[in-house]
Amino acid sequence: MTDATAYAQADRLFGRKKLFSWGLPAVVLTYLVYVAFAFHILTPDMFGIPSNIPDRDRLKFDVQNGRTLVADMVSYKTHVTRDNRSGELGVAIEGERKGAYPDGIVPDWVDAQGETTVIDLGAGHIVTFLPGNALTYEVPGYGTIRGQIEGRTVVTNIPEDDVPDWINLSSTRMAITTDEGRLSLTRNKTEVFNYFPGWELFWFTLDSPYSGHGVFDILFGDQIDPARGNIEGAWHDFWENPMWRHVDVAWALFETVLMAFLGTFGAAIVALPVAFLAAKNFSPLMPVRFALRRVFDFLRGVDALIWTILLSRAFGPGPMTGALAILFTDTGSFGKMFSEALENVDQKQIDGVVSTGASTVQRYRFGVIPQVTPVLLSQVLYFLESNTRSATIIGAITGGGIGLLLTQAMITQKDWEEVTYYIILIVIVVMLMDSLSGWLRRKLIKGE
Amino acid sequence: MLVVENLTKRFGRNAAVDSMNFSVDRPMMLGIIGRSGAGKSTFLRMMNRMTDATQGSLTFEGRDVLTLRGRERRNWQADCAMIFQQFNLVPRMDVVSNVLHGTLNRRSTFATMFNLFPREDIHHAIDILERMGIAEHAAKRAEALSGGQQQRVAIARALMQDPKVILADEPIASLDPMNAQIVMETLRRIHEEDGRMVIANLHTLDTARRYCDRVIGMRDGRIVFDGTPAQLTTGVARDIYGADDSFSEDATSTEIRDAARPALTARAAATA
Amino acid sequence: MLVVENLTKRFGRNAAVDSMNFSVDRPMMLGIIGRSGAGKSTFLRMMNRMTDATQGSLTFEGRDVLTLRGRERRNWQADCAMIFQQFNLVPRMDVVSNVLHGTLNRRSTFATMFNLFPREDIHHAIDILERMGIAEHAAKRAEALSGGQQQRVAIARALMQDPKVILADEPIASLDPMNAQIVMETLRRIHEEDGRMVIANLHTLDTARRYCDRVIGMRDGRIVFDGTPAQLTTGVARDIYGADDSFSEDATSTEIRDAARPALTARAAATA
Amino acid sequence: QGIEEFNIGILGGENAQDRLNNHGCLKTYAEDALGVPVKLFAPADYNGVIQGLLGGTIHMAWLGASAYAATYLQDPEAVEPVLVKINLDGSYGYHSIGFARADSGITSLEDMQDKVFGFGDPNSTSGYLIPSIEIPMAGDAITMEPGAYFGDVVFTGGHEQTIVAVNNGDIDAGVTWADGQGEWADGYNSGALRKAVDAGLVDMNDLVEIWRSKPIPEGPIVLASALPQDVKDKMTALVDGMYDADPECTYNISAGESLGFDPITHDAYLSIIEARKAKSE
Amino acid sequence: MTDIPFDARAHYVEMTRRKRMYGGIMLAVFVALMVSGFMLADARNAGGFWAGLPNIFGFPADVIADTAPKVDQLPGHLVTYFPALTETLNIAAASTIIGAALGFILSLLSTRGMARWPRLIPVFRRIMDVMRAVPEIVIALILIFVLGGGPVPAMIAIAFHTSGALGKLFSEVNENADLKPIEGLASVGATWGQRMWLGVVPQVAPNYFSYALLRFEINIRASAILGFVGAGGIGYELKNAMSWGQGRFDEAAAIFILLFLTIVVFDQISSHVRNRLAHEGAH
Ligand SMILES: Nc1ncnc2c1ncn2[C@@H]1O[C@H](COP(=O)(O)OP(=O)(O)OP(=O)(O)O)[C@@H](O)[C@H]1O
Ligand SMILES: Nc1ncnc2c1ncn2[C@@H]1O[C@H](COP(=O)(O)OP(=O)(O)OP(=O)(O)O)[C@@H](O)[C@H]1O
Ligand SMILES: [Mg+2]
Ligand SMILES: [Mg+2]
Repeated sequence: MTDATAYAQADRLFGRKKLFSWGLPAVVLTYLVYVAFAFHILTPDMFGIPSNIPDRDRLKFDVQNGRTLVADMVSYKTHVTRDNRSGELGVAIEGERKGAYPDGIVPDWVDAQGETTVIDLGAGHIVTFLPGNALTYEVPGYGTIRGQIEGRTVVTNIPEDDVPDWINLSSTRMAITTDEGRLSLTRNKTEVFNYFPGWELFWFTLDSPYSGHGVFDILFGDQIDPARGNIEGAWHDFWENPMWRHVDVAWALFETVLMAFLGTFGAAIVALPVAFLAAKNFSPLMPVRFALRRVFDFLRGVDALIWTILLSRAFGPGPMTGALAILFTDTGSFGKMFSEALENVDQKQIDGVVSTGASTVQRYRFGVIPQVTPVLLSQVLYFLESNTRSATIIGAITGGGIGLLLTQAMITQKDWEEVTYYIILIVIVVMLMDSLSGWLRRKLIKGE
Repeated sequence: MLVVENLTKRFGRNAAVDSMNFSVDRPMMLGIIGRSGAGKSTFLRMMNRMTDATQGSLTFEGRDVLTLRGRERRNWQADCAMIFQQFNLVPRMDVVSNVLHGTLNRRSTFATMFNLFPREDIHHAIDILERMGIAEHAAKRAEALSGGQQQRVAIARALMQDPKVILADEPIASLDPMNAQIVMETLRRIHEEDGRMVIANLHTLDTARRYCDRVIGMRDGRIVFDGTPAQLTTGVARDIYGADDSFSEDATSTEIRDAARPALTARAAATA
Repeated sequence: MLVVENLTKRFGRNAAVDSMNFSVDRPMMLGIIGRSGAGKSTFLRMMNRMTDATQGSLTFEGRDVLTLRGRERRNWQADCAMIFQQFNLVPRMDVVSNVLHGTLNRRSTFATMFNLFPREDIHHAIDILERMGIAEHAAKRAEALSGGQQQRVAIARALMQDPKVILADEPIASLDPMNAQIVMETLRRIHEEDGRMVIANLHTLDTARRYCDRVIGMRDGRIVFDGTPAQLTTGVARDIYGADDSFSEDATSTEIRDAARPALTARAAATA
Repeated sequence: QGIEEFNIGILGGENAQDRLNNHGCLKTYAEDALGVPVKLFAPADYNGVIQGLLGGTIHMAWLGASAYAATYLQDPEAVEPVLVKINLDGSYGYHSIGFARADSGITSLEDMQDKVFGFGDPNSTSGYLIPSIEIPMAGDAITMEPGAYFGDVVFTGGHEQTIVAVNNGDIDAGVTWADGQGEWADGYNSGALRKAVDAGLVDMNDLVEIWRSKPIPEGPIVLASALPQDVKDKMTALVDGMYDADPECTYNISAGESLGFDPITHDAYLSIIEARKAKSE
Repeated sequence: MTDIPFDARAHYVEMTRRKRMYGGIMLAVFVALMVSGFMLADARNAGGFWAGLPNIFGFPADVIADTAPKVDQLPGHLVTYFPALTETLNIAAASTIIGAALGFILSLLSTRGMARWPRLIPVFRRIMDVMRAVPEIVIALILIFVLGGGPVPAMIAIAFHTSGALGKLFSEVNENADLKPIEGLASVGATWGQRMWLGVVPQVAPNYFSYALLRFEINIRASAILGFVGAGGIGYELKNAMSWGQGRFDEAAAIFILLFLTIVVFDQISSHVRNRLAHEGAH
């Protein structure tokens, strides 16, 4: 070969390579730019080209919402409410009935004396409920705000032309939001929210005798509730905690895992024999094989989502429906994967068994099963792990499991600490299933 | 005791084995040589009934092998053990189980389904492994053994069948010279000690010469040589392999000639 | 030009290289011999700065090699090319690209990611391949080449670096005798024609004797011999290898002595 | 013949856990009355309950009027309405309320031209059916075709999502339900707005009412027609008498203050059924 | 053989006995779990399994009954919902690309022999585990709260999960990659980026591509499902049509056909391409 031809050949080679190494990223980048425009992450007017994309379609980043969300995930609020018609005062955690302080008992930052109630929000913020549906709020660095209901309207001492942005004022309502808490005044009620960090009442609600006792107290201290042993009673009050419903959450979590387990293994059991009929080298009849392949495609193509809806008519809401939806889809996936694995079996081993005079069944048992088992098993275990995650979503549709609790809590958007709790539980369970399937894989496939 | 008449196998229009005729009157060690595609494997597979013949007949001790069906055919397969170039063991199963597969024909399908082999079979299997010199690997998975050891497991499986004939399809082609020697010697010993007939496809002349009582040479599906090892001259070999004058036996030799002067692997030195 | 002082490398409590001291005053071909685990590779890796030394110093042309950091260290690596026993090429890439990797240090990361090698580099790479006698394989994937060819690609990559020193870690250990000879001769030629220093770890005495100007023998991390090939007697060799009287050089010889009597690879015949 | 179990479906509006929680008392009463296990189900949306009723797997539910119509239209034999909730003022109706952000300047449907309008769940009466019929009657130009009068018309999925979406500015206006009594500033006495205010999700000062429907009949409690008559009778009597027997439980299952439940028949929903049928054409 | 007398028979018999026992116990436990799990799920479901079985075609029958008379409108519906399908596909494709890129970096950072900061390998592994464990729906719903509705939250959510999932698969591929080329590049003074790009990528690219394709297939479904719970695209349309029920089942059928065909088409294309890659990678 002459130098010149060798050079030319190498130049051509690198020309091609250069084209490829620029071309591929360029194609991908172009696509991503297209998507950015399609999703309105980028808009023409960012580049000075006028466009009529409405504001609502633009991507926005609402920091305030994000902050509220994060704050709500790790804190709780206690409501102090006065009914402006009856004058009754109530204190309740998260404003819920089951978080209400028993009559006559108030937290130490609330001082109720007759018709006057002094609420110390901390850092010098003090709210005082006065008789006659009036109140004052001392805001350090601003002054004392007064408010009162007169007839149908709210009257305050805030200058109308200079309302700070942390006060939201109308003739029927005054709302003040500070770092220490929130206050709202309407004709019907006066309400103060005081924020505290933590997940309150996670262990016991206020009506439980164990509320406020530490672990040490309960385990080794004196008997708290005369009717019950400490551990038994504390467990019962914790487990049946009406605010957090640990027992229901545990059941929901269990239902989710159950759906994944039944669906995955059920599908594997159904798919295995059928896969033999769909594998080129085992199927006696081509039409059968073709038909089965299409059935698998159908089962998989319909997707668990749609199966869930279709099956909920026949089986109603609950974990069985979810399990069946997973079973249907995965029968499709497994059917395809198993039959592919069967098509890739090593004929040598089968020949070896056949040559000894083994019957057909023995041939499958010793020639085929041992070599496909590890492949199938590892696929099944991999699906088990990912189905645990899918089961949360399926549960959210069919009405079962932790997925329903989670999505409902998210959609109503107020119980973010519960959302956090569920997310943590789901993540833990999925990670456990991941390790479990990894452990089983090593144990069963690599052999002890 | 073995009579092959007019045996033919066609794949489509191509005859892999073309009217083969020969007979054998006593258990012996029979070598079949021929280049790749000559039809050696096809013949063995027909004899073991893993492949159906297109025409002709094959009779063994009066049994018309090619017409056997179902149960009878499987019984014949049990009588006629097969050893493969690639060992064809079940790699993920332990060595003893692999050997026990030799009894599948005798045991009920149901019992074997659950890997329930009788204890005396297990002991017998281990005895055979001992005879093969690999009893200490009994509990290992087959895939954990070296090639030579695996081939000995395959022979053990064959012996477990207690067969009348052992068919060996290039049993040493994937082994190094040392292992090849061990395996061939084992086969010879089985033939001599147990009096079983052994038919081995071989791809090297010197092996055939050294271990066989009779050699059949095939080319393009036909028998082109049938005689004693002594009659197998280089000229005949050129005929069988269709080679020209540059053909030298050394190029395919795998024999270990002398401990002091180790094997000359011409190929290793020649490739650049 | 190269001064090694007190160089030590400890892995845990075990000293792989133990206060090595020597100096070299002119570019030469230096062989390092010693049995497995003697610390040969560790020394080369320290010199190339792929492994950090535990203590001691290594100075090359006044540059204190062991204290270089970041960019400077990579520059040194570019000056000090390395050739490996297993070639360490990128197997799925073509030969020219592999050779061009020798210029990585000179080019920006970004440019190399998009295969933007300057045309003169490409042509230079082809020239080097031609010098190595493998220009016709330029467009093939590295994995498609034989071992000897791959090692020549690795040398080409080293030359592409235009290094002051070439370190070769058992460059012929995975090659057959024929290729081994070609590779060693290539290294020698590079040393003689370009005047580059070559330091080669070798595991066979006769190779060291034949190609090197100076030989260092190591044992357990220490230098136990430092002299000319002529001083390397069988007695000295026994010292280095810690062998007893049964030691015979033939056992490790890879030399091709005579075309008519091809290489004796004792190992191939001895392994069972 | 008897029954082996009794399944109650509960519609959305609160998170699933609270829903199950609030109906715990009903479950206990029903188990006592029927002598069979009673199970509560809280599917994710209206359709989940409708499918359960159609398939016969859910035996009792408190539906919205439109959801009842949907059930009836798909299978007239599936369920029969038995009871309806009575408001504190003795009526059994509520309103669909259209609302927008106060700072958007929108005060009526006229201002909504080319803006985005949001419904809740397609099976909701106040969140879709009634507004989708009554709003076009409010002006000649107004239609519900996306892009015709309104810039776009979307489904948010439920009342809570609508409120949050309007408050966040994702949509310009939406509809939800309220009893229409009491103060706007409180989010009225009951309804989705009130719950959002109580939860601290929105400040009513930030929102304005832009439209209100005619009164919508409260949805019925339905029982599966296939149930044995005595089961139907027992359950009807149980819920009917709940207000006197256990006001606390009544509060829980009717999601707020009420005067309990009174009997009702299919005829009360004829107009809603007609409306829904018209929408389906 | 060893000098120590060694009874192969007893040893083997003992071993098989033990294996058989473990096997039996495993099987029994598995069967017990399946049966009791089935019964439990049956008991906790609204409708029983056996009672529901005959009704399994109830819903499809309704859909068909409703669609049959309006079959002529189907093509129109297909056109109407095509943009929604495009959005779903865009979400899936963009999130696969972004997720694969992130997963690639994470996998390099968490593979021994390649990691930039070897000490942080366990940290990156944990990060990937968590990313994999969080269901997409969670992230999507949270992001909807911050970013507003639309496709972006869904895309980010799926990309997040994808990078964890692909990161793990990629790092398994990396583990099987040959480290010698990387050493070779290190010896010429290449930077970390050059070592990874030139030394690792050529070895692993076909496997990466095959996994990414598989993931794309999965992400199409994920993106449809997210639409179902409020993130736009074809899932949103399907939910609305399905919920309304009778009267709009023809639309539901059209969407269903679109979704089904898409999934099947991409499934077939991807398994075809993956098969080819697997064969190419073999030699
Ligand atoms: N299943 C089959 N289908 C089609 N042709 C086949 C089949 N098996 C073998 N053949 C053909 O039959 C001929 C003989 O093959 P056979 O395997 O018997 O040769 P062989 O002598 O064993 O060669 P080798 O040394 O390569 O094993 C060959 O041309 C082969 O291609
Ligand atoms: N990364 C490492 N960690 C721990 N010990 C190591 C490491 N690398 C080398 N060693 C030890 O250092 C000693 C010297 O190793 P080195 O590889 O330098 O020997 P060598 O002379 O090159 O031997 P060989 O001929 O086997 O390549 C050996 O005992 C080896 O086990
Ligand atoms: Mg053959
Ligand atoms: Mg070394």
